[in-house]
Amino acid sequence: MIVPLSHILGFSSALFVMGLACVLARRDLIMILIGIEIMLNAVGLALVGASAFWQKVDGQIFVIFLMAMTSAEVAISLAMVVYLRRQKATLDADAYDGMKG
Amino acid sequence: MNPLSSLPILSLLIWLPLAGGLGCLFLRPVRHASRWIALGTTGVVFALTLFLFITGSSKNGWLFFEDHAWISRFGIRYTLGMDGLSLLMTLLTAFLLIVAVLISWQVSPYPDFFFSLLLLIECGIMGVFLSLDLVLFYLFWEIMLIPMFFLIGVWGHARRLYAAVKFFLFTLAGSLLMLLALISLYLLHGQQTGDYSFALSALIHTQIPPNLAWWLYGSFFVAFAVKVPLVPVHTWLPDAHTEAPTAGSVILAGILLKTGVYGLIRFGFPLFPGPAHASLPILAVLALAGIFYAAWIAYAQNDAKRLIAYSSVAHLGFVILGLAAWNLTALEGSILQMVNHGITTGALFSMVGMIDQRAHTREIARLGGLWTRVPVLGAFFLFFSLASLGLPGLNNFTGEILILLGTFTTHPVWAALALGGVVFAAIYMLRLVQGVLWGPTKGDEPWTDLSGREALVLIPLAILVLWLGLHPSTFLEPVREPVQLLLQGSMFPSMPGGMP
Amino acid sequence: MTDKTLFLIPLLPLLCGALNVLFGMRLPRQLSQAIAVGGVASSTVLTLVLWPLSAGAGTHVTLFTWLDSGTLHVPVEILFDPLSASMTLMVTGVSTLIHLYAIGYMHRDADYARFFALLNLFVFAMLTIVLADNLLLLFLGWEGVGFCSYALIGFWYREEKNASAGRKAFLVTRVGDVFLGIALLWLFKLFGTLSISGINAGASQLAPHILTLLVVLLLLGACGKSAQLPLMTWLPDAMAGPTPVSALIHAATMVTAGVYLLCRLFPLVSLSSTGLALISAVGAVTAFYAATCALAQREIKKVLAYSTMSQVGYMFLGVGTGAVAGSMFHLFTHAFFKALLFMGAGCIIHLCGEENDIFKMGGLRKKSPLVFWLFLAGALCLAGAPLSSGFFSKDGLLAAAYAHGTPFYLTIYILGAFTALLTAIYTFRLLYLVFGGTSRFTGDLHGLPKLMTWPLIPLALIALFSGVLNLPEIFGGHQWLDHLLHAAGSGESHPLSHMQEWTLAGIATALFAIGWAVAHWRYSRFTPAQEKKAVLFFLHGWQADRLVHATLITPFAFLSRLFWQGADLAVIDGILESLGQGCQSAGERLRTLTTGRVSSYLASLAWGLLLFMLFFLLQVVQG
Amino acid sequence: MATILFYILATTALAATWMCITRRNPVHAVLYLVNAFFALALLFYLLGAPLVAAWEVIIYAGAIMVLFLFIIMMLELAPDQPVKGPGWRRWGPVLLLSAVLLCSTLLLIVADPGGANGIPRYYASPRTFGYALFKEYALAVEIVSFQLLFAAVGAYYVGRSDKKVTCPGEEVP
Repeated sequence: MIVPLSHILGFSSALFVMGLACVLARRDLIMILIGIEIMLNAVGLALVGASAFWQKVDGQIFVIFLMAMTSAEVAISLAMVVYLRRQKATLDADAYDGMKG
Repeated sequence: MNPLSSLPILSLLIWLPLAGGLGCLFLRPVRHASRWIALGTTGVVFALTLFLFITGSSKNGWLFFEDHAWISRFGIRYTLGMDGLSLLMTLLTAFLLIVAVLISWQVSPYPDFFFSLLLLIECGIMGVFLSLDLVLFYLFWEIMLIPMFFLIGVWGHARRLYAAVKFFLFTLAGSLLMLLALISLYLLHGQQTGDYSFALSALIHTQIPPNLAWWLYGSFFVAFAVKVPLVPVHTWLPDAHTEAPTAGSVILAGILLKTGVYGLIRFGFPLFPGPAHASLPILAVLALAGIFYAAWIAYAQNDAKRLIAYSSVAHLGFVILGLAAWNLTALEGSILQMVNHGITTGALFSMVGMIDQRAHTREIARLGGLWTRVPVLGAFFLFFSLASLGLPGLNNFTGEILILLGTFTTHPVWAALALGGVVFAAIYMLRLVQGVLWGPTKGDEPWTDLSGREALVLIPLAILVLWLGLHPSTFLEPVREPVQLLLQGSMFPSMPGGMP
Repeated sequence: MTDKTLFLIPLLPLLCGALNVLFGMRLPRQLSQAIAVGGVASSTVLTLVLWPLSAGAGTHVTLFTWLDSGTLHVPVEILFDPLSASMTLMVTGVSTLIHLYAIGYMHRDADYARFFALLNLFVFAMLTIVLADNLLLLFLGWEGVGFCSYALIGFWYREEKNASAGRKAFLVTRVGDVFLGIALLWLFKLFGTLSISGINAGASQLAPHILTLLVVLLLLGACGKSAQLPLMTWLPDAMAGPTPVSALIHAATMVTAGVYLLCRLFPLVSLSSTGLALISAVGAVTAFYAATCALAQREIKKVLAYSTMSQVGYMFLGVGTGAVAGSMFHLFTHAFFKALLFMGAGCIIHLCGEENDIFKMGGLRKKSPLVFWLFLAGALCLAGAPLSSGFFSKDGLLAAAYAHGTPFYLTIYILGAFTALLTAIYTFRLLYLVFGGTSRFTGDLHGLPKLMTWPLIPLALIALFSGVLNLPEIFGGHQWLDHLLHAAGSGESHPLSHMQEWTLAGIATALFAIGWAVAHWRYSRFTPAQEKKAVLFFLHGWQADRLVHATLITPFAFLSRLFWQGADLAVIDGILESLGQGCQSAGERLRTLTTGRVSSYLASLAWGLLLFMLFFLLQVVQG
Repeated sequence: MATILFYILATTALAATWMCITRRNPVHAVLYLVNAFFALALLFYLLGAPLVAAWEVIIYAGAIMVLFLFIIMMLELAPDQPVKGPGWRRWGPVLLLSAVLLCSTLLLIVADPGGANGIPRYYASPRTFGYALFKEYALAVEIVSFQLLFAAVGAYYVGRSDKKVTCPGEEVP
């Protein structure tokens, strides 16, 4: 036994909020993606902590799935970044408002 | 014993048109295959119903009955049943569908889609007239709607999209209310008895709190009232009828409007006897309003089709009045009048279509003097117009007089007022006749008089007009027992095969 | 020969009419005409052959059940009793002559098949009215004649005016039909049957106020068909039709259907004294009204139309006094002489090359003496010249009114007598203007086909001498018709002394003489008079048309537009469309929420997350 | 010892993440993030998840972040001279929101009494892990593998250079 669960969760939520702040504040598509990665990792940390807390392996397995999904997401989103960069010369997220109602 | 009793004949009536419709689509490459398939299918269906009518019209109870489990998890069953009323309605449907196919013989573009849609409509209408399970009924009720939407929207006249959307929204709004009501009825019945079922025979025994009964009945009523249509939810009708292709108008006026009345008789009244009876005076007021209001508006119309469309509202007012009078004679009159109206208005719409084909206009002011150019067509037009305005000896009179006689015995004032509507009918119909047939001939290019195919459509209709006018008993006897049962408040005679 | 043969009487014309409808245009003209005349003539013969069946209470035959529902049971049944038999004979007989005349009249019209088909159908419908023992069947005939009249008035449909006249006739009579229909519904409710014999038999059990209301309804129905006030405006316009039509429908048969209806239901009608008084009042006022109008008319057929209205008024007057046989007597004589007059008028119009205006005629006596004598025979009957049939029949009705002795009926008598004077005046005015003096006609006289004159000769004889049918005793007659129709019912009889009868006859003769004298003084020499306001007033039928137009038609058309454009399109569709617009504009406004920018979506996502968090926090704080 | 290590690593990860999200140059940000991921991997190991720790290094730090770097470099996203980052107008509300979120989350965590308990020592051997993954979650594995396949196809489809599209800043061969 090393630390209380609340410390792990607190640390994880701090990470998550930082990722969220990054996503919200930055307009660069790359930075938004990086923010998302941070958030996902924060969640992974919480899952591993919970796994240890409950003495069960399932939380860790969830992290594996999380990683797999992340890699899929990153693959697609980076391809999108390349594609978007070709469409317009900028990666400013606000420049892409083609879905404006 | 009926040799057909081993066949699932009711299912056949419903699914045969669907099969024909698919056939039309699959045989697209074959030139003109679709119209022959459509004619063949409707012909077979008509022959079937005619056979049933001849063999079964004198029997009592359910002439045919089918019941299978369908979605047992929700208590939904595939229950079909045919009594005298359904029999008469299916006969009318099958007959008018042949008319619809024949008058759209040279339809373009996409004849295969057109005919398959027509057959799909027949499938839906047959289903509506035969289902005894509320979900099944609702399903067919919506099936009717969609092909009609496309018929109007694709093959219609100038403002077809507006009319199609209007038609669709009106009917859908009503039927969604009905869906809500039937689901809550289902839940209520399930809570009371533990038997979750959509079967009509089960649901009529539900004990509904009076307040809720009014709401549920109201929802059903709105759905049916839109279809009938009653004033003031009738405004989809003139647009839809006017913009629809001829076959569409014939089916709309001839059959679809009757599904509303049929729904009231088959579902509305038996399910909610309390509010239904309490609402009879309201029904009568709406009916009278329809008779006068629509007739009044019909007089102002310039488009022949629109005039006939408004006349439909007025005629259906008579039907509803007979319902509101709630006695044997009036109800029989109502049912007879449904058939009558189907035939007369169907014929009139067909004839306006024929005139439109020749004159390329339906505007009364631009027509005129047709008797000189096409006397045979003119004679038919005059004949059906007279039938429509209720000349004794022709069909509409028998229905109207039964309704009026029945109504007068219980509600003299309603009947007397409605009789005044007869003058209105004469006013607008004679205006139409004068505008189309009499007066100087406009334009001088020669027209061909009635073709063989057109005569084939009109002659049976004319014979029916006379038959219904002179010997309506043929068509009244099958409905006597259902009407009596309805009046007694018991809906179901003994059912072969038993009910779930 | 069974009793069912009776059905052939109406069905033969129907069959022949149907033949002409279906194949008329493909048949040679002669065959088509032969079918038409044959149908009617064979009916006449059949009526004569079957006459014995009408003896006593008559023969009642049922063919099949028309309508059957609940307590309602409507068989197709006819009653061949003296009343209907005599009427049938008159209808078929006059129709046969008119059909023959029509062959001559229509000899140049290409649309003969339609004409004869409709004429035959009309005879069928009229015979249905006459023979029906069931009110619904009677109603079938009633509407049937209405339709045939409509189609025949507008026979020359290429002119909008003719078609409109037909439409007007149909609609105005249909207003009356509505009242008849209400009476019919009510009778069914009261008696549970629509059989005329049944209703007549049970009528005495009804409460007086119901009876009176029923009689009023029946009267209004009869007024529509018989062009009595207030539903009379259609008859003058109906003259737009071919002359045989005017002779058959608008003089001899259809317009008298109302009288016949009241006579048929007389056992019921007679039970309400208020109703009877109303009937005679309507009759007398119409008679007077129409006579004044006839005085000012310029078109020959319109003079005759108004005189028909006036004479039918006499018949109503007679029914109201309870003199059924008298009314029927006048109905018959009138049918004969008015048909004669109309056909004569047809000859005159034909002679003058379709000229209708009597101011442009004159001097025809020398040019066509045969027509003159024929027309004169009819005119004498109409004017009530002593010893002519019209004299006896009209006098009988006035005597019946006089015999009642009450002030009300005396007023009726005086009005009737004054109308008789007017009748003599306008009849001789017509005679003088058409036949007297010198010809004001410009153009050549046309020849007459033989068929247009010789059917008139027997008719003229019948018209002049049909008085013997019901010759009063003071003239040595036996009142044959009175005895024949005794079974049809009659009101309380008020026998007059012979002295009184002679006095009344004398008054009638004097009125005839005065009328002739006035007409002679005014019209024996034609002077084109300037159109005075009063003359115009009478010419336009007391401006009744204008009144109807202003009070009914204009508001109707206005409301029609209002309901359509105002209520239907503007209000109902407007509400629904604004509902749709509301949805659309709400969507427009909501649309701005989707900025299309990722950052704003993410921000809203974060705010949503915050909300969730706060919600959980709240739960923690509370729990 | 492990406890102290945890706090040290946590602080490192937080600091690295902070540096990462405030960098203007994406290359720097990615490098800082790699740093944070290493710290996280160690944390995973401490919490008894050696396999996850290994994959954190291999997949995240090794593969994904390198991919980021490649893309950044390929698109020449790293600015030559320092560019202006988002100003306070943008950071302000974000910081406020983040603070509130963080505070409320922490409050929630503190409010739960179960969280105060320490975590018992735990070690998931690769064998246990493998059994659980391929037995209990076999279906999920299949689904995820499909997803990866779709992602690969999708990435190929999106990323392929369409000759019709004129690409600013890129030469079309």
